[in-house]
Amino acid sequence: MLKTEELQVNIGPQHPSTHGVFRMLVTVDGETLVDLKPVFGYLHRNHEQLGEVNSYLQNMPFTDRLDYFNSMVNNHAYARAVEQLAGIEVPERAQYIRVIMDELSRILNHASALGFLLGDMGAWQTSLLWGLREREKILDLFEYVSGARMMCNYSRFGGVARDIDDYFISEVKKLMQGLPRYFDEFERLLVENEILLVRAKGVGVLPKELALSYSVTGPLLRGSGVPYDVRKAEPYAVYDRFDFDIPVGTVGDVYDRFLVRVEEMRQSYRILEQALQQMPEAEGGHINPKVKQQSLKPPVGESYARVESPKGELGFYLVSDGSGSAYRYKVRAPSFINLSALADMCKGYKIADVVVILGSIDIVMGEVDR
Amino acid sequence: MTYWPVIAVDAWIGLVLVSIIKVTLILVGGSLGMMFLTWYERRAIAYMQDRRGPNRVGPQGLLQPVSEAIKTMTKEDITPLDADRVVHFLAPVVMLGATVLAFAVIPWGNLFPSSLRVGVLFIFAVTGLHTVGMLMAGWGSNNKFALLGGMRGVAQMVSYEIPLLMALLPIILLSGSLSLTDIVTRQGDWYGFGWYVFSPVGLTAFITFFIAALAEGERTPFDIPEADSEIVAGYLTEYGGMKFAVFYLSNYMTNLALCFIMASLFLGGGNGPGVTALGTVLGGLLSLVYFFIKALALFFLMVLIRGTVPRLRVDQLMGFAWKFLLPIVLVNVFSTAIWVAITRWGPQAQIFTDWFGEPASDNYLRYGVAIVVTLIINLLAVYAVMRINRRQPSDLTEEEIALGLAG
Amino acid sequence: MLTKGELRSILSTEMPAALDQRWAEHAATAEEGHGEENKPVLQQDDAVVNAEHLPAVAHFLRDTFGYEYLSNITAVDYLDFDMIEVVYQFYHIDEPADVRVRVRVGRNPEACVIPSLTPTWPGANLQEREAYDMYGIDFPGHPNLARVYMWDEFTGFPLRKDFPKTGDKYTHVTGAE
Amino acid sequence: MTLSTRKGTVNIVEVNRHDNNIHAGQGTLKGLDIVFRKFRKALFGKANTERDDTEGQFNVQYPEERLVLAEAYRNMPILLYDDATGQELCTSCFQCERVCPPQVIHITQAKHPETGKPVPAAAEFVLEYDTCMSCGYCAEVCPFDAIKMDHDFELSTADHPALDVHYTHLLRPVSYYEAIAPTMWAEVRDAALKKLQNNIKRRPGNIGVDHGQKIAGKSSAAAPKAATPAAGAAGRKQYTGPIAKVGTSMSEDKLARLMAIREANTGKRGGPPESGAHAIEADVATNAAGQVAPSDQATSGSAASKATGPVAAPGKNMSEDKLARLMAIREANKAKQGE
Repeated sequence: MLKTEELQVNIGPQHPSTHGVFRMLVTVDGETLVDLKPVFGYLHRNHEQLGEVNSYLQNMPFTDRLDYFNSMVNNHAYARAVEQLAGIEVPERAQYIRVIMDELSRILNHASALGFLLGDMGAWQTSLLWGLREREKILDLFEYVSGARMMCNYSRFGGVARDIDDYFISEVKKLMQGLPRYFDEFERLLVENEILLVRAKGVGVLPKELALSYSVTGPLLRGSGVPYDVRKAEPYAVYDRFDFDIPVGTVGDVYDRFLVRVEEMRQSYRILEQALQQMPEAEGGHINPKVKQQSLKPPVGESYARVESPKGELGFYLVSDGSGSAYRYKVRAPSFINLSALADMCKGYKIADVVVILGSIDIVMGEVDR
Repeated sequence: MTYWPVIAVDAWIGLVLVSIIKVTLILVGGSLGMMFLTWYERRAIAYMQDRRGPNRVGPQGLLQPVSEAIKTMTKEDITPLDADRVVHFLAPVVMLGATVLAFAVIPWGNLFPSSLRVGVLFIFAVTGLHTVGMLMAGWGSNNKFALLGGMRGVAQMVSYEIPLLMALLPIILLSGSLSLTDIVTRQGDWYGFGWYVFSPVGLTAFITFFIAALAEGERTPFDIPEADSEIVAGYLTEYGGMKFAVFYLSNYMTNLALCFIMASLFLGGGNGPGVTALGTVLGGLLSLVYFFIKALALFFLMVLIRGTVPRLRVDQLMGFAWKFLLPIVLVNVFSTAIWVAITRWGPQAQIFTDWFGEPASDNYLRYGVAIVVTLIINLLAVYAVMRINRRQPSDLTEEEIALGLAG
Repeated sequence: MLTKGELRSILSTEMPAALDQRWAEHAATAEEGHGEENKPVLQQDDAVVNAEHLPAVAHFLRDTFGYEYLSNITAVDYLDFDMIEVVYQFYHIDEPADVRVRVRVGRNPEACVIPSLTPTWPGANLQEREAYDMYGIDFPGHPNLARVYMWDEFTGFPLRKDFPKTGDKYTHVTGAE
Repeated sequence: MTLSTRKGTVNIVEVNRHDNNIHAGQGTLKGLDIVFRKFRKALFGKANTERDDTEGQFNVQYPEERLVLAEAYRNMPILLYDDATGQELCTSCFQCERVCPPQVIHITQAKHPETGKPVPAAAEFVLEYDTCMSCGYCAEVCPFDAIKMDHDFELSTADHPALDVHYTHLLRPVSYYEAIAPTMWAEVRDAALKKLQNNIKRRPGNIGVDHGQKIAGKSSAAAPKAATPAAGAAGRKQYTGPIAKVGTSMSEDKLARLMAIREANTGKRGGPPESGAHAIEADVATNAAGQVAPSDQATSGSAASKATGPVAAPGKNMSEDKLARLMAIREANKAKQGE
């Protein structure tokens, strides 16, 4: 009898396509994957304990460092949790500003995530750089309004740090004239590329039922065909005022996730259009002036607030003991929980598919390791 | 046809001197060509990605490869602790040696370093040595990624040698010679436009050869042996400094050689309008210009493909070679035979002469008939192969897919 | 659709044995002591179940009411009550609000045991490992209960409230051992 | 397609998987075509500077070309002092020290030399630049507008201890901040200066002005008006920070060399110095003029979707246990529906 020997390979922690310091202990039989164990913790900094030591306001810039692609969304989610805990009203205008920032974040995240996914597939960074170009423009806007490109630290309890001005709005409108061209170019470049089709179709299938039992969220869940989106399921901020669709896949493979992300960018664009249109009528300023930001002491209790981050459901679970800092601060990080489905999605495929499947989950190690 | 100039002092001394000059020219020209190619590729791909590319060292960044050469040469030479030191050291030497040997017969325009009568055979015989170097590097590094990369490389090279060589057969049939010199000269008809690519069989051969050459030169979408997103750098993982530079040099020189070969075999080498009319010296220079334009355009196509498409998976790569390229190439050999029969056979097939007239280079009827017949055969072949290979997901039931019966 | 606290009343008729009644009076005292600084209270609205009944309750919740999406597992260390609480948040795909199931176990290693939900909800895998890593909760039935963030040789559970916040016993900076 | 849930209807777009198209290489050719078009545009030097542009070279040649930094841009905190009198704005109220998330601000309050009572001025102010996370809270909470966020981001140094920056090196004149953030300073200017006047009254002797030779040295060297951005390419301005602000740890001869180079450059650049405020205002005006409502054609086009292919076919390579679990769940679901 011919016998093949299994080979154990460590993909990571220093590896070009593990999206950070992430390690996959992979057992392969030839090129076929037999077993996969994700190993992480290399970036662990005990973020949750920092949250118990910091005051509520002091913790805001630390949330930037979770999913450093979408610090605006992280800020939003954390601010929501604290507002819920302390019963703070948020003015309408601030809600609109937050929605605009969230949707811009979603576009920039998907643009770069798709680029990275195709980079993992071996397309030589062309799509990535096109995505990064759009991301740069959005980051410039973030810098204009918040002062920093990636670590925005923009939300405050009851609003946002600074109001947006006409220049910002006109620049967003200008950006939005270019975005459809980018979407079209991107689709023309690769969506029907034969090599992409054979690499992505039928790879890393995660059926609907399994996806639900794995608690995965975001494009991963929607790619599997579950129309679940926190923006629709629990319309926070002012998301109930916008008309947008949830893109879903049918099979749940890498190609579906890819297409869902492309379509989500277009839906974000729709939300942006409507938000910009409705915003001038919004009441209130950019922040609730009554909130004592620095010495906030929410009443004893607990709260859980979640938003639809580009990676999935991002939630903050806070327990207050009435003091100036949280008693318990827990982050429900979408990348972290989405990773639990990785091993199952990869088994039986080739080594080359593993990096593609990992890329299609779209993880950020800052959030996974916390 | 022009040979390199010979100083007729004494036959023997002349031979030695000429050989030394040729070897120097090949080595210098090959290395400079490789340096230029790296710059060219990086600038081109940068423009595709809305960037500028290297533009700091020297005019337009042309000296960037020089600075990088200096950097790699001054780096520490590292051999992994448990590596097979001899094999690890020899692998880049074998790789580069194979490439440089191939340059011995590759024409530069209408100028040939040496006119070997079995030039085509020689080139592919020596470049086949690449496989050995790759396996040596993969095995000698004592690294799992390197081993995977080496194995992938060997499998890929061996599979793609077959369509590569079979794609050449039509050219050899058309020209009736294995000598590159002859093949290039034969394409000088039709005012310098008698290139083999302008016939259905030549075009099919060119396309298949180009695809197989991408695989031979480890270009995207077939850069699987050194797929950086999967197995770090494949068989190059444990190489650094000068040894890595030698691998790199060999890789780009192989690509250069492949572009030169394609330009010579299919695109008429240095042939073009005006080459024969301008005489030996001026015509030779013009042929060099034509030749480089063709070769660099081919390389640009390679870069364009690299900038666009993702990489195939290793099993898909094999499937593509065996299920798609090979049948088409085989059919193409058959239709080449028909082409040659229709255009050349006079007395051997009296019936052709009765129908189409005597075979001659200005008998357009014969060429027209040959074009139509071979085009139909080739298109039918492509259609049939695609039809057979096309996956029909709707034909399979869910259970079949789940049980892995879809194959 | 279950409103807040509804599960608790349903459980009290359907599975009375599953409800954990030990903490009711603690919650009351905490309510009175609300004026006290830095004193958390225990939530009483949601269903507090015994550890050994958790899988049964979770399956009941999923199969009867369709709450099939286990979103979040949070462990909270209540040092004052000598207890660790684990909050399981279940969502229905069509509902905005979650249903929280709480399990309260003692802090000592023998009592700190909760049956794993990973066999049914593989998504709980990493979150349970995290709770084990940070709080030292044992989850029997978990396929691979190993540390997830801290290295394997690490001792102690860093998010417990009595874990020393200063000094590093691995470098013996303060000598606090 | 809409899906009704208990909460109402949800619009769903099923993505188009292109299952029914024949793929014979035309998808790849389409990609090659668009990449080649990009190549052509960028090769002939089209620059991509506008926000609605998706073609042309978009990278900035950094040391020569610089993007205009937003006024709100925040890098590292600095402290302000009044140009004319040299009085520092900081009163050591410890607000910033308290709010600082990484706790990198350390203030020592000045004491009255005779009575020993605290005086509204700082005796020493240390900021650990290496640990600062640039969150901007210190500037946000400061009631006296004494601490502001700098725009100078070229701080790299090999001298790590020098990143504990002391008061002398943190101080910048008000005119410097006014040059980098004109509108933001204009908003708070009057209140800040008024508060400063009140505090000066309570500062005896030299307290509040005695940190280094800044009045003579720095304010003249800084001369923000002289070093204001000169107009560069469209949308990009050259920005040169005040000379004395270059790296607190820079060696003297290096500093001298740098200053010589900068002087030479300023001479070369020539042209009338344009104030940063005007440049930004001009930008705003041009951009506002160009605003047009965004088109929605792309979204409507993609929203149309076709019913596609077979339902949820699991992958052929699925592992056995995964398959078993899947089948179990499906059976359970079927049973449930049957009931």
